[in-house]
This record gives sequence, structure tokens and C-alpha cells, in this order.
Amino acid sequence: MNAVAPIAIRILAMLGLLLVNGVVLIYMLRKVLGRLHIRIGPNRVGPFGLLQTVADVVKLLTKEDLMPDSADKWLFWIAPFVVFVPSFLAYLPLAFGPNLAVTRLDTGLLFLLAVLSLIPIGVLMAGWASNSKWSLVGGMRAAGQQIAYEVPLLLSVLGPVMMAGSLDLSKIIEAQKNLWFVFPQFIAFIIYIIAAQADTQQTPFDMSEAESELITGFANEYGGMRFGFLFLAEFSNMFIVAALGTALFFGGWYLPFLADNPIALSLGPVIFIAKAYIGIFVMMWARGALPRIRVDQLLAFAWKALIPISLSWVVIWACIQRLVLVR
Amino acid sequence: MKIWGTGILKGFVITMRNWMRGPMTVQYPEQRLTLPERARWTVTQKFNEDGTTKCTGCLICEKECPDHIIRIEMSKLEDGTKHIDDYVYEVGACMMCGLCVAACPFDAIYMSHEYELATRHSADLSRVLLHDVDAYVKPKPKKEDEPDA
Amino acid sequence: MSEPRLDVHAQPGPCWSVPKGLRRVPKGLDELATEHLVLNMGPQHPSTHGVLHVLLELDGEEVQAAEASVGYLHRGIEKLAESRKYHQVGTLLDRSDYLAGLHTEAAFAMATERLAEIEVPRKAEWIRALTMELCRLASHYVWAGTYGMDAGAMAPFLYIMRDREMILDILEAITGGRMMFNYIRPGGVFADLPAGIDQPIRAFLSTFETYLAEMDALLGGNEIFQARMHGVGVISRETAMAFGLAGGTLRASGVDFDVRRDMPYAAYPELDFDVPVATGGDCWDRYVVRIEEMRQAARMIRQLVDGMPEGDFTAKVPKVLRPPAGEMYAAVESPRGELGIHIVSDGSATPYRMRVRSPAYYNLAICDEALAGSLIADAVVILGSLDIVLGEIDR
Amino acid sequence: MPASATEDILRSASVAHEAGSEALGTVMRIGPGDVRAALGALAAGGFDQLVDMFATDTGEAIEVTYHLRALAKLESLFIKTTVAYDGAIESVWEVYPAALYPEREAAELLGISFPGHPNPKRLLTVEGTEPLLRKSIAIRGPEEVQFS
Repeated sequence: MNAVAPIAIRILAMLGLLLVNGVVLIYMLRKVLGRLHIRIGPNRVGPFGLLQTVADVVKLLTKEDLMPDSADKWLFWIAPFVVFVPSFLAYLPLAFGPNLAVTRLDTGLLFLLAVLSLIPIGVLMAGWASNSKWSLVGGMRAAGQQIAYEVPLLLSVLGPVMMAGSLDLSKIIEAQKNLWFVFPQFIAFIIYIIAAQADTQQTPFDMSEAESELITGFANEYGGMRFGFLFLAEFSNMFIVAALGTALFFGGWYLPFLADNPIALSLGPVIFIAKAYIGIFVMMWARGALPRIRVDQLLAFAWKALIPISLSWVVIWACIQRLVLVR
Repeated sequence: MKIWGTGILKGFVITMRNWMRGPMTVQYPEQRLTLPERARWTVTQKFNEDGTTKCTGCLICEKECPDHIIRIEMSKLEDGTKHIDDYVYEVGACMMCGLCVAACPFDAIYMSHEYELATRHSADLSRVLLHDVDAYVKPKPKKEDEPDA
Repeated sequence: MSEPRLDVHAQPGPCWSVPKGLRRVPKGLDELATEHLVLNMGPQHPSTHGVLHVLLELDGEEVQAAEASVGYLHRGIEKLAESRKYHQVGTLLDRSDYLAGLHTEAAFAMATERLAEIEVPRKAEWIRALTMELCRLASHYVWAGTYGMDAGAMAPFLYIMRDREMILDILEAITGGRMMFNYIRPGGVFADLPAGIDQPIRAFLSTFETYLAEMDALLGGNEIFQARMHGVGVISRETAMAFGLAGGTLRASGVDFDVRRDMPYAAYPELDFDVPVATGGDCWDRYVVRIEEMRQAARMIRQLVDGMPEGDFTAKVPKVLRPPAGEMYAAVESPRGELGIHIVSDGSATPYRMRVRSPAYYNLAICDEALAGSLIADAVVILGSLDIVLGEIDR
Repeated sequence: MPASATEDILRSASVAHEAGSEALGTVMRIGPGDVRAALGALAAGGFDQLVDMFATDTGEAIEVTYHLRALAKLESLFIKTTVAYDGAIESVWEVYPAALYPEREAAELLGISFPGHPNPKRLLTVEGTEPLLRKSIAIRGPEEVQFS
């Protein structure tokens, strides 16, 4: 009993973080996009529209739970959870501070990427089960896209892993105490942001949603809280890739030049989350600024450009590390 | 295929520049735009200084309206002058073209700037602009002014 | 082998031939025998610009055949015009092409004037040209914004709406309406320019270049957008001519024809402007041509404001116009191309028959031809590049 | 003189025609059976654009107008033909694909037919609608307009 309690508390804290993230990110997305679009964004519900997301959640919860007549009932019912659960599991190995993680896994990074790659199954399920042509096309796109971009995503994280010599996210962060990996691993970082954007279906790679083509694609037939789960998973994925980027390239909870400062260290989680939010802001900024790429160009870009580059970077860095750095 | 070039970065700069310019929203119920003088909204009656109608009941506006939304119900008084029972204006079907105002030879109607036209009851979409009044008789041809009935 | 299910070109005549301008015999072999999917795009789809309904026959993501189904906005404008007096028809025509009502009004007014032999004062012609060019800018703004949205970029739409708002304010001050103008009447215009209107126009022109350049950089300067546009939806010169395309869509295919220059009307003979022409005929060329048209429109507005003559704003026109029996065709260059009004008069106070030759109607007819062989994402972009307004297509 | 050149084209295609110069421009009247042949010859003879095609109910019959243009010379030509109510004119879509839509529209709005059209569906109205542009179909008048 005593052994279970702290773990339960940690898991609940993660769930809380996920939900809070969802609420905050939706508000932030609306405000950021609003300002980029020279609008104001939500400002009616509560002060500065802060309660807008809460109102939306209430709206989604009270909506009728509709299911299309011809839908595959079982798959339709389970698909949002298949999307949502992996994105929650991906929070578990994240290290927010020294010794502050739900669970410390030696293969944390591998675990995280593995559960993230489960998401396309849920998306495909949602697209197929809806029995709508639009959803089907959206689901197929999502599957093809995520399979294509898993590869460069995995290859791009190998650079930091090689430098840190570990797959444990805490160890990777600790290895960046003096030098953030973004500087030596700049090419890997560029590949990472592209692949991460694509993997989480963010603009300019929001193929499966494609507002102007497929009208939210795989989520087409969903309403109420089921749609809420799909939506929440999307925002939680955004946070995960931003947090992962922070951990891999931007030194996690360390501030530059203040790595040994005890105050800065005690603020570790705050610094970590703030860095992740900066990353999310850039993702939202891209959403406001860029048009969408076409699906065949997207796949061609992954297979013809991104994967060869990332593969050669892995080889190059391995050589550099073996021959130059480690004697 | 030329991709990932400077154009994308420039897009980021431009969107941020527009953020700095600030929102262009006019928050409607609190802030309002001023309408130019010629803006055309609902048809409204004009009145003389003494409060009597300027409408002579000539029916030109009724004939002129392309959508047939103006209906004037009139009766003749004993002395031969006209009496307007009802001047009905279907604001819900009005397209604010201004043809009736342009056609009115007596300057009795104008296009007002009343633009908040949503109502809760469909009956409000039909307005009675004049009810049970004597039609205006121009002082020039006849010198006598009708006393109110 | 599965047959295309749509009967777009399903009836090979006894003497089957591929007509001039068609790329291919519209039946292909599908040796993989994959099942085709018929997708209903619209009438409530964000990228069909209104209530267009396009049937797409898909093989995977590739469009095999397409058929536009229109008529959801059919209001019978041509029939209604037969019951209206000549000065009342303008209210209908505003609603035909609701993004550029002034152009349709002007075409009708010109046809009526030529039929009734009314001499239009010079100032009226200049006011017409000024308001029409402003209206063209407003319409092109909507096109550019929605084109960006079709490609997935949201921001240019809102930036362009800010600029369009300035034009609509100017037009409202001049005509009294923001979109339903009812301003250009047979004989001239309804009212003179309000005093001091040149100030807001000049204020608009002073920011026009900056904002348009920004918008252009955001869309046309973006590599993703370029990759989406180049080589997509190519319409050859022959196809464009055969389908009677008009406006920017025609000029992007290399046909140098502009009603303003070649069949002059209003104040255009006195103005100095260029007609942009491109030769590629793809979505990118249509984009470039229209952006350049916007610059030319601003150039013309500058000349029109500077050189606005004095005089009457309308000719003496009888209250009820009864043109002599006969027929007349008058065309203007609307933002979408050659917009013609063909009036048949029998000498009475109402037109006997009025026909709107709407450019978007002819531009849309090519979608069966242009969409086949593209991807869904391309189909959306091609439809956007044709610049269709459903009010004008359905009438 | 351009009108005579046009007449030559029609004559060489052995199309009986009646040339006229109205306020509208050059107008050629031909028989309904000759439309396909005449337009085919004119398209080969330089009239490369079908600007518009529409039909009118004249009270006795349906008059169909083809508005052609030779873009190089900016020369307009109106080909008119008359066809009985519910009559038929051969489709010209193989000469001018631009006629695909207007033919469908004229067919449904005036109740004529265009044999040879590849997709003779209705364009604007739904199945069962009367031919609206015929003069016998009345427009709702002010007496019939009832609000509220």
C-alpha cells in the first residue's frame, strides 16, 4: 500500500498536468493565433477570456454523444482512448527536474517514442470506424505521414543520445549542464523540429486534419467529449514534443551560466516547462504563418530528404565522436 | 523542389510584425463604427415641424419597390382628401436598395441608420410606419390645412 | 478493370473525337482494379467558396473524374429581371456577383444606355471606373485571402480583410452600401462623389503597397506555397479558349485579352494601365496575374482620383425608361473576367429577356477538365485559383 | 468587309443563312439543323471563342443565340436560330466545349433539348421544375406576395 501511494500520486499529478496543459494550451493557441491574425482572441468569458476553455469543456461534456448509424461501433467508441492513452503514457518518463519524474526508466526515450508511435493506430481506427470518406482519407494520410516521420524523428534523437551515452532523459539533461546539445547537434535539432511537427500533425503538416481539404479529417464524425479527447491528445502531443525537444537540445531544467546556482536548480521544473512553452509558442507561430504542404510532397520530403540527411548525420556524428572527441 | 528557404522565415517575421501592429477588431456592442452619411438601412418616415406626416399617399413608393414590401392602405375622406390607415413596411424583406426614397417626390421617407434589426418575434419584422393619419396635402395647391381627425 | 462511375463524358457519340482543348479521352484503364471512391465535396465545404458541390471520383487521393454540380443559389435573376423596370434591375444584379456588384450593374447600365442611345457624362464614366476599380480590389482581396486559406494559410486572409475593410468603407461612403451598391444606374451614377472622398482613398493607397507586398511575401514568397502552386492545374491556351474562360484565368494561360483595353468602356481609354499576361496556365500564374492586376488597379485608382473631372454625374434619363425594341450586348471586365449583359428589349418598360454572361460560370465549366488527374489538395487549390463566385454562376 | 468573309465561310459550309446588321452587330440567322455545321465551319474559320450561348422565348418559338468572337480581330458574331418549343438542336460541345454548361441551362430553363450532349443533366434546377424562362410561366406579382 505504501509503495503504491507515491506512484499513484505521481500518476495523478501527471494526469493533472496533462489536463491543465490542455486547458492552457487551447487558450494560448487562441490568443496567439488571434494576435498573429490581428484579432483579439477570446476575451468575453472571464477576465481576458481566461475561462473560455473551461466553458468549452463544459460545452463538450454536455453535448449529446452521437454515433453515426453506419459506424463501426466498437472501434468508434475506443478510438479516442487509443489516441489519448499513449499521449498520456508519454508523460511518464519525462523528467521535469533533478529526480522529478513519474518513473525513471533507463530506456525512457525509447519508451516515449514507442508509445508516441501508437497514436497513428488510434487515428486510423477513428478514420476507419467513422465510415465517412473524409475521415477515411484523413486517417490514411495520418498513418502514412506518421510512419514516414517516425524514422527521421528517431534518427534525429540519436545524436544527443550518443553525446549523453544514455537513453534516460534525466541523464541526457544532466549531460547538458555545461553545453546545450543544440549547438553541436544543430542539424539534428532542425530535423527534430520538422519531424516532430509532422509527427504531431501540426501546421504545415496537418495533413490528417487539413481544414480546407478534409475538414478535420479523421475527427470529422466525432462530437462531444469524444472529440474533446482527440483534441486534448493533440495538445498533449504538442507539449510532449516540445518537452522532449527541451530535454534533448535545450538542457532541460538548466539555465545557461547558472547551472550550479541552487535557486535556479530549485526552480528546475518551472524552467523546464517554460522552455517547453516557448517551443510550443514557436509551433503555434508556425501555424499562424505557414500554408500547408501537399501530402505527396510531404512524404517525398520525408523519404527523399529528411531520412537520408538524418541517417548521414548519425554516421557523421558517430565518426566525430569516436575519432575526435573520445580518444 | 526548393523548400525550407528564406520565404518561410520571412513569413514568421511578417506575422510577428502584424502582431506588433495590434488587433484591428472593433468590439461591437461597446465600440461602434460611424456610418457614412449615405449608408442605407431601414426606411423611416420624415415629419413636418408640427409633427404631421409628410406622406401624401401618392403610392409611388409602393409601386417602385422591387420587392413589393411597402403597402399603404388608404381611405378617402368625405372632403376628397386621403386618409392613411396603415403604412406597412416589411423590414424583414427589405433589401435597403433606396429606390423608394429616390422615387418619393415629397421627401417623406429617408434611409435611416438603424442597423440593429434582429428581433425575437417574426411579427416585429413588419412595421407600421404610419397609422390612422391624414395624408399630407401640400400647402401650395390647397391653402387649407387638414385638422387632425 | 473498373469503369469511372461518373458520367461526366460517359456518352461516346457515333463519331467520337477528342474535342479541341481536351487533354485526353476521358476513360482510362485502371489495371490495378482498385475501387474508386465517389466523394461529395460540398455544398458545405469550406473550400468550395459558397455552395458549390463537386463530385470527385477518387482513386486513393487522386481525382479520376470531377463534376461540378451547381444551382444551390439559383434565384432566377434572369427571369425576375423580366418583370422589373430598367432602373430596378440593378438591385438584382448586385446579388448576382456579390463580390463585385458594381461591375454587373455597370454592364447592365451600359447595355441599356447603348440600346436607348443615352450619352453618359464624362464625370459619370470616371466615377464608374473609380468605383469599379475599388470594387475589383475588394474582390481580388477576397480571392487572395481565400486562396491562401485553400492552401492552408490563415493569416493572409485576415490581413487582407483589414485592407478590404478600408475599401468597403470608401465604397459605403460613395454608394451607401458595402456590398449591395445599387449605385450605377442607366444614364450615369446615382449620386455624385461625396466631398472629401479623395482623402480616405489616398490614405488607403498610401498603405496599399506595403500591405500587398506583405501579403505577397507571406503567400507567394513562401516556398511551401510555391511548391503547392507550380505546375498544378495547368490549363493550356487551347483549352482556355475552347472553354471560353475569362479574366485572370484566361490571361494566365497566355491569351492577351482584357475587355478594359480591347473593348473600351467608361474611363478606361483615358487611363494608363498594363494587362498582365502569363504563359504557364498553372495555379501559380493565375496567382501572379491577379496580384499584378491588383497593383494595376491601384495605379488606375491613383489616376482616377487625381484626374476626376467636373460635371454632371448623370444624364437626363426619363423616370420610366423605355428603350426601343432591339438587342444589345455590353461587356465589362469584372474581377473574374468578361462579364456581359445581353438585353432583348421589346420597347416596353421592362427587359424582354436579360442574359448574364457570367465569367465564373464559364470558368467553372473547366473544372471537370482541370481537376482530373490532380490530388484532393490540388483540387481545392485549382478551384480556388479559378476565382468562382457562386452567386454569379447560379444567378 | 468582315461580314462578307463570314458569309463566305457559311456559304462554303453550304449553310443557308440570312445576314443582317443590327445595333447588336453582325447577326446571322440560320436554320436549327445547320447549327453544328455552321459553328464547326466558323470555328475553323477563326472564330475561336464562344462568348455566350443562350435562348429566348419569343412568344412563338425559342430563339437560340450563339455569341462568337474572333479574338485576334476582336470581331463579334451572333448566330441566331429558331427552334420550336420542345424542339432539338444538335449540341456544339465538340466544337466549343464552352457550350457544355449553357446548353444544359437552356435545355432546362426553356424546355429544348441538345442531342449529343455528353452530360444532359439539369444544371441549375431540380428534377420536375417547369421551364422557368418561358413566357408562359408567370412571375409572382405584387398581389401574390404575402408577408407575415
